[in-house]
Amino acid sequence: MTTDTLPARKRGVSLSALTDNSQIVLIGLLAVLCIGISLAAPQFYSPDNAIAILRQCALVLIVAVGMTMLLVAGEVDLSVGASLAFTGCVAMDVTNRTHSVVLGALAALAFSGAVGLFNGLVVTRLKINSLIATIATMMILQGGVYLYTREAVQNHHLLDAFTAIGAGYVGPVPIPVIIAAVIFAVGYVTLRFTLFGRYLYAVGANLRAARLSGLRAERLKLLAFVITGLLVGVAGLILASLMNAGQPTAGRGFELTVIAAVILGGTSLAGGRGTLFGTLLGVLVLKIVDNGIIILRWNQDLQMVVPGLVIILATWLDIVRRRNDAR
Amino acid sequence: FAEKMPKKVGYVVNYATHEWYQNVIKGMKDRAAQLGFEVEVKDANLDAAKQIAAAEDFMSQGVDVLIITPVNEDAVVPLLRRAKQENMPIVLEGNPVKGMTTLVAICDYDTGYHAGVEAGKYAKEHLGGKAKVMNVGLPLLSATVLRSNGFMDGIKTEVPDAVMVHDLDGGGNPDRSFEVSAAALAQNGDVNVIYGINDSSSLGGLQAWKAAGKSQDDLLVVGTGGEGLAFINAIEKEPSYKIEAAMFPEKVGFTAIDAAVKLYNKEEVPSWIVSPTTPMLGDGWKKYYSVDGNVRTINWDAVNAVKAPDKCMKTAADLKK
Amino acid sequence: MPQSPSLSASGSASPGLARILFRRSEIGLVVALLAVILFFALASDTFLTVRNLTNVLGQASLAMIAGVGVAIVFISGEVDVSVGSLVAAVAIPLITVMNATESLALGIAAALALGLCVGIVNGFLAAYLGINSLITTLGTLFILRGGVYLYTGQKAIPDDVMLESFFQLGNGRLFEVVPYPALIAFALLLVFAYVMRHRTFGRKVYAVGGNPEVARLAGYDVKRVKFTCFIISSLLATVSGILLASRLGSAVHVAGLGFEFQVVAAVVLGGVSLSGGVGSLFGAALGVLILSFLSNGLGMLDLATEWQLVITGFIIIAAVGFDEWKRRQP
Amino acid sequence: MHAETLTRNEAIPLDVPALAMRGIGKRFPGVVALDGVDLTLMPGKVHALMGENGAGKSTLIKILAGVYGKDSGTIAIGGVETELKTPRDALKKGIKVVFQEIALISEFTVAENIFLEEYPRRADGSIAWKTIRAEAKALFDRIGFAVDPAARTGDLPVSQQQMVEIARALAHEAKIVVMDEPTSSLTPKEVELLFVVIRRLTALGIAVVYVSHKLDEVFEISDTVTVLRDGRHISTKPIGEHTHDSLIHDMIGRRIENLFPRSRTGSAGKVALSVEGLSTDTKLKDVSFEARAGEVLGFFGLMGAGRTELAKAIVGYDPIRTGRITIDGTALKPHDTRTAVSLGIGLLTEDRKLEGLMLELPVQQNMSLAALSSFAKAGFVDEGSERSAVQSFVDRFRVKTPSLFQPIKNLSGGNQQKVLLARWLMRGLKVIVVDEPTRGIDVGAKSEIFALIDRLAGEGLAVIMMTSEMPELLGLSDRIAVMAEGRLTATFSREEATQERILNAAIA
Ligand SMILES: Nc1ncnc2c1ncn2[C@@H]1O[C@H](COP(=O)(O)OP(=O)(O)OP(=O)(O)O)[C@@H](O)[C@H]1O
Ligand SMILES: Nc1ncnc2c1ncn2[C@@H]1O[C@H](COP(=O)(O)OP(=O)(O)OP(=O)(O)O)[C@@H](O)[C@H]1O
Ligand SMILES: [Mg+2]
Ligand SMILES: [Mg+2]
Repeated sequence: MTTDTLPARKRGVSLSALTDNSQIVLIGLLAVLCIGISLAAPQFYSPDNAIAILRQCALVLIVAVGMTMLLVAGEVDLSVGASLAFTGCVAMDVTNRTHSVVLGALAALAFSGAVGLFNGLVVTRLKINSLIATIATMMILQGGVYLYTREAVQNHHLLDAFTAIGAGYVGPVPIPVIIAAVIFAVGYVTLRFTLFGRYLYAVGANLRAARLSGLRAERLKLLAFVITGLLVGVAGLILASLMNAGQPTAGRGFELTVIAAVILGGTSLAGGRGTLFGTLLGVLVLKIVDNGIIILRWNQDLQMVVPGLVIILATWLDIVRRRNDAR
Repeated sequence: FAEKMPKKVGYVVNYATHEWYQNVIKGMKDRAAQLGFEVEVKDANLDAAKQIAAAEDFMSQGVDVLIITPVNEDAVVPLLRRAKQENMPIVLEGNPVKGMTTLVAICDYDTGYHAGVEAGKYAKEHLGGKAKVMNVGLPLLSATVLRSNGFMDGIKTEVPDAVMVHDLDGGGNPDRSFEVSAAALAQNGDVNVIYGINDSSSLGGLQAWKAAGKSQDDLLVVGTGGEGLAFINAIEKEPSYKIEAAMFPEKVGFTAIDAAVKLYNKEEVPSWIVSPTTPMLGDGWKKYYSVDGNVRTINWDAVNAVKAPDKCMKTAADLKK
Repeated sequence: MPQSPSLSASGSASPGLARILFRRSEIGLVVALLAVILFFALASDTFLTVRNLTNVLGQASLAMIAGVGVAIVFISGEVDVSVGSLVAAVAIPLITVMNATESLALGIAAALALGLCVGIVNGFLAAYLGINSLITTLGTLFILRGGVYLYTGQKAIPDDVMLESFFQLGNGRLFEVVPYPALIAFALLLVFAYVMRHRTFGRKVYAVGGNPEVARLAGYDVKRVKFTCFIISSLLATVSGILLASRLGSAVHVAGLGFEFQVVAAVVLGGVSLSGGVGSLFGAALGVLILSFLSNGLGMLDLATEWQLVITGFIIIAAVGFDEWKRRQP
Repeated sequence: MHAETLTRNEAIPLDVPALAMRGIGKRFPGVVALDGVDLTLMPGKVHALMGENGAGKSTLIKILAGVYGKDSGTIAIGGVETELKTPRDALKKGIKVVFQEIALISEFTVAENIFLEEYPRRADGSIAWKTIRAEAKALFDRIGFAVDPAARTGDLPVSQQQMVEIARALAHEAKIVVMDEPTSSLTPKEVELLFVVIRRLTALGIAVVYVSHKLDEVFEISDTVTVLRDGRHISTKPIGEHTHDSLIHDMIGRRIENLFPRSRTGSAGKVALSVEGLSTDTKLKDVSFEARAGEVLGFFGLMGAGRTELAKAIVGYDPIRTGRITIDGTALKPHDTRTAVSLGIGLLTEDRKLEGLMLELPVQQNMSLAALSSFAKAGFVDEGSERSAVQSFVDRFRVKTPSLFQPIKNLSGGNQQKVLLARWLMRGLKVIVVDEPTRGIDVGAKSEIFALIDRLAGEGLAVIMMTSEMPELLGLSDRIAVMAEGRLTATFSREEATQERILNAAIA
């Protein structure tokens, strides 16, 4: 009896030391998923599949970086899915007209940045709750994209550089993954180490206190919306390149995937709390679940059910962990 | 003998922002203009409840005939009942519904089937007689399931040991199709035929193939619908994109209007009017369409010459068994 | 100054219907609704007919019934977005049981049982386990929709017995004029508006949403109040689902896609705050009506869908923006 | 039934302790909040609970109210041992608490808040709104409290909200009434009202616990005093056995020589802040004054006189209609806190929770907020120097916190206030506006804050202090400005100022 309790207590200590890391639940979940899936389907670890997963993650992660900043600042953007589709059409259209990838990319960024600016202005100037404001923007963009083009904007320019953005490789690594990695790194440093990042947390945690301390709270939020917009532009460009067309029907449900990943990563909806590392883990978990279901040849309808369960489960485990930490 | 013309026909479309239905509407409006009346369109935007509401609104506005493309076939049964109570003639487009009087439809199964037969021939000739199919499908709708089933049955007539390696749900949209195809190809890339239930699906599958760095040399891509410019672009530029199952949406609209006029005049109308489809191989699309810049024009003579079967080989009713 | 949802300042008048209806914060909504109606009455000659107006009431009733429940959850300081999938899910037991037993009552009971279960799960996860309710209900939104697809194999389940009573429920009209769904919606609205104002439970919901800590200190079982709100919301969404199933004559796997957005937008438009404790059910109902008349009217104008989407988007921004602006005025 | 709540309950025996808490222990992560504390209440007596910020008073009260569970110890009510697991348990046992943080639903009317715990109902079970209004009115009349029961609670100034809270504790039958710093934002007149009410309660045999940092009040109202320090029980004595000094000594373990130190000798310097003809759309009317470097300018006014509004307007937080604000000769852009802060003016707000604290964030983030840019090089924050600066302020101000990473919501009110003051001092200002700087702060910390204000002024800062505490106003200010109904009615020099003249000007 007594010999049993001693190591048990020790284990308890080492476990609680581990749980100090706030992302422990997700890391654990990720490990369980990877091991579980690869046991059942060895192809999971094939380079092809790894690349496919990473490329999918890239698209979500790029936008999730901005969304994390927004949520930290206490706002949210539901229009990213609709904006993604629209931006892709703009990118392709402008590239077709100008035969310049640079101009196409700039047009995409300008467009999506403008959408971000619009959202930001509506939220900060008209003081509309961002959830409802960006639902409205989503409707406007969904309607707008069909006014702009009814059909997919085809690639008429045939510029290799354009195709490379989404489908190219540097060595064995797909270019979108590199872009996402760079954006993630920059975003991580920004949120964690810069004045701007620290201010975003302050604005999300207590808007009035931030304003009284001389922070331009509205400007900061606006900037977070614009950054999110610009990142949607990057993602839209990649998507257009991958699809080899600007697709007005793309991006349906994309906003929910992004937000789900960010929340799964431990970012609070109430503002003031969250990390990009968590977001990265959240994206990985969701996309690996998605991929695993196909690899395992399960019924694809589970691609809705399982993420739903995972999000609830992970959030609950996080609550349990924090409660234990507090003891 | 001169037919009476209705004053106004209302069309409740499933999803007006889709190019397929855009062309259906175009066919309707063109035909109605020829005959000298008006077609008004309300969009259900994939919402079954909104569809009922739109039809209700039309009935209270007093249109003479209703044309409906159901969001879901079972979901318009009560609507047909109410229309019958109010003596409102209804033409359905798409799929048969319990209690309907007249349907204008393509045969989804047959469309897939004939494309499958052509794909089988191509496989015998160019792919060493092997057919390993990745179906970028959409299980949500019975019509698209029929196309996939038809395609597999058709291809097997030529290549009896053809197999479906992947049966995917691409959601009918390009980015989702891309995503699931990429995962499926990573799991098992031993595929030489990609079939898409619409052009977005086949193109999504093809893009995933290209993104995986695979050569298109021993690949055949088959698309369905042929409603926009996307497939023309693909056939021109992608070496593997060889077959497109054309469904002539304009013709569907044209036929639906004719049926509406007949119903309005209380003429005898067959309960199932089939609108023709046909596989187009390689450059074959040029026979039916001409393209000038971004404008596509239908060649009515050629399309009207395509013979439609009297009856579909299989219908949604066969799926339920 | 925003008017409180509780006792208004006018001293002695009895808290009758008129006073409830004419609370100041709702006047703006009433005006907006009248403006929408007036505009379309002038713009379209088929808009202002009894038939069309009653049509819209019937169409709005689904969102209104679910909206009452969602508004109650919002007022309690939580969120429920699972209603979109729930309206599709409850049709399955409803239709299946009716097909098996030929009894409408048993079908409805089965649907309500499923709704109750979902409410219990949402409430348990959100209120008792403390999982953020947006996450919880987003999760159940996905799970239910996926479950419906899995169960039905992505096919609708048709109503084989075709009971007249079931058909009448969603499609019939009282005296050939007022659609039954509208009557049901109005009755439920009145009942819950009464509960929210004149029963302790309703006041507890406002208190819990207004300040959960204070509510706890006042001896309320905060978790149970929230739990109950989720159940109410799910049951009301179930009623919407039953009426929808009657209008669709089947259990349709794609029914209610995006319904949650529609309801949330309407409820927020109606002045129910996402942060809890603020808003009224009449406001929420007015929000639903405004959006319904807007959608109907734009349809009458023969506008393309894309324009309808764009215009609705701008109108939501304008309306909520105006409301916020008004609220900020001293 | 509710009308009779203020009559003596014969069932309460006067010789059995109304409450006996024994050996109560409670820990929070990293903090032992209570360590074996005893508290015995006798019916009909007022028992004061004293101690520094963070001593554990509120924690003890929250255990009594069923808000927190205790880790150890026993609680007996009327001689019967009980467990108080939830607030509901405590309410049922007749324990009514006026919490330190205002606990009202701001969207509800005053009357509804009064009856939040139990609504009077009609026979059919629906809420008797008429009864609620009538009884609230009757209750207010009885305790001499003039507020409209139909007003929205959130619209009331803090002081009135506090009165509503107090009234609420009386609306239902109680055996024990606990008041945690009830007077922290009351005016002297309201405090008098409150004392009348307390005396009436004790006459009915109700036991009262009274927590306050204001020694004078404690000496006036209480029968017995229990002192806590660092979560431990220090002493329980009849009030008659205490002097000011002995009580302070029990509380902080040392003596305070001079509560209002005055090290400044030289006269005030040049004008640091000048306000000319300031009016707002809401309350302020044509306010003009100057504040000089090195002086403390006190502002006095009755509740609602407009001091808080003035403070918020001059730091650019609220919009103004007309007027000119200059700092060191540079005109301030109105309604722009950023230029205000960069010109060197900052505000320590009255409402810590709503406008000061970032509750979920750690002490460090909270303290460095305003000064953060000074730790930044090329946009990057140098966390090393940030941490050492924060640590030095924590040491200097004796902020009681287990670490710099502790979420600030877990600190006691006084310690939170010190962190917020440090937020501005770290930034370095020319003018600091402090609105009720000592609200809810213990004598020890108060004397530290006074010394600090004195030192800051000595270092050439202009300090503008809005306060309702006459002693600290008179003790600290070099000049005193008095406001009434949004106007500046008088300005006195230190020599001219007397309590009477100030009050007269405030009523004018
Ligand atoms: N919820 C909590 N979590 C962690 N620590 C807490 C919590 N509540 C209180 N504490 C800590 O417990 C100690 C006692 O706090 P308490 O609020 O009881 O002090 P107090 O005597 O009421 O002080 P004050 O006079 O400032 O109100 C403090 O050190 C405080 O930081
Ligand atoms: N009628 C009112 N409606 C809403 N808020 C009010 C009202 N009157 C006062 N307040 C708020 O109450 C607080 C105090 O008001 P004000 O600035 O007028 O008085 P003060 O002189 O600072 O008095 P004190 O701070 O002692 O209450 C401020 O935050 C103010 O905004
Ligand atoms: Mg305290
Ligand atoms: Mg004040």
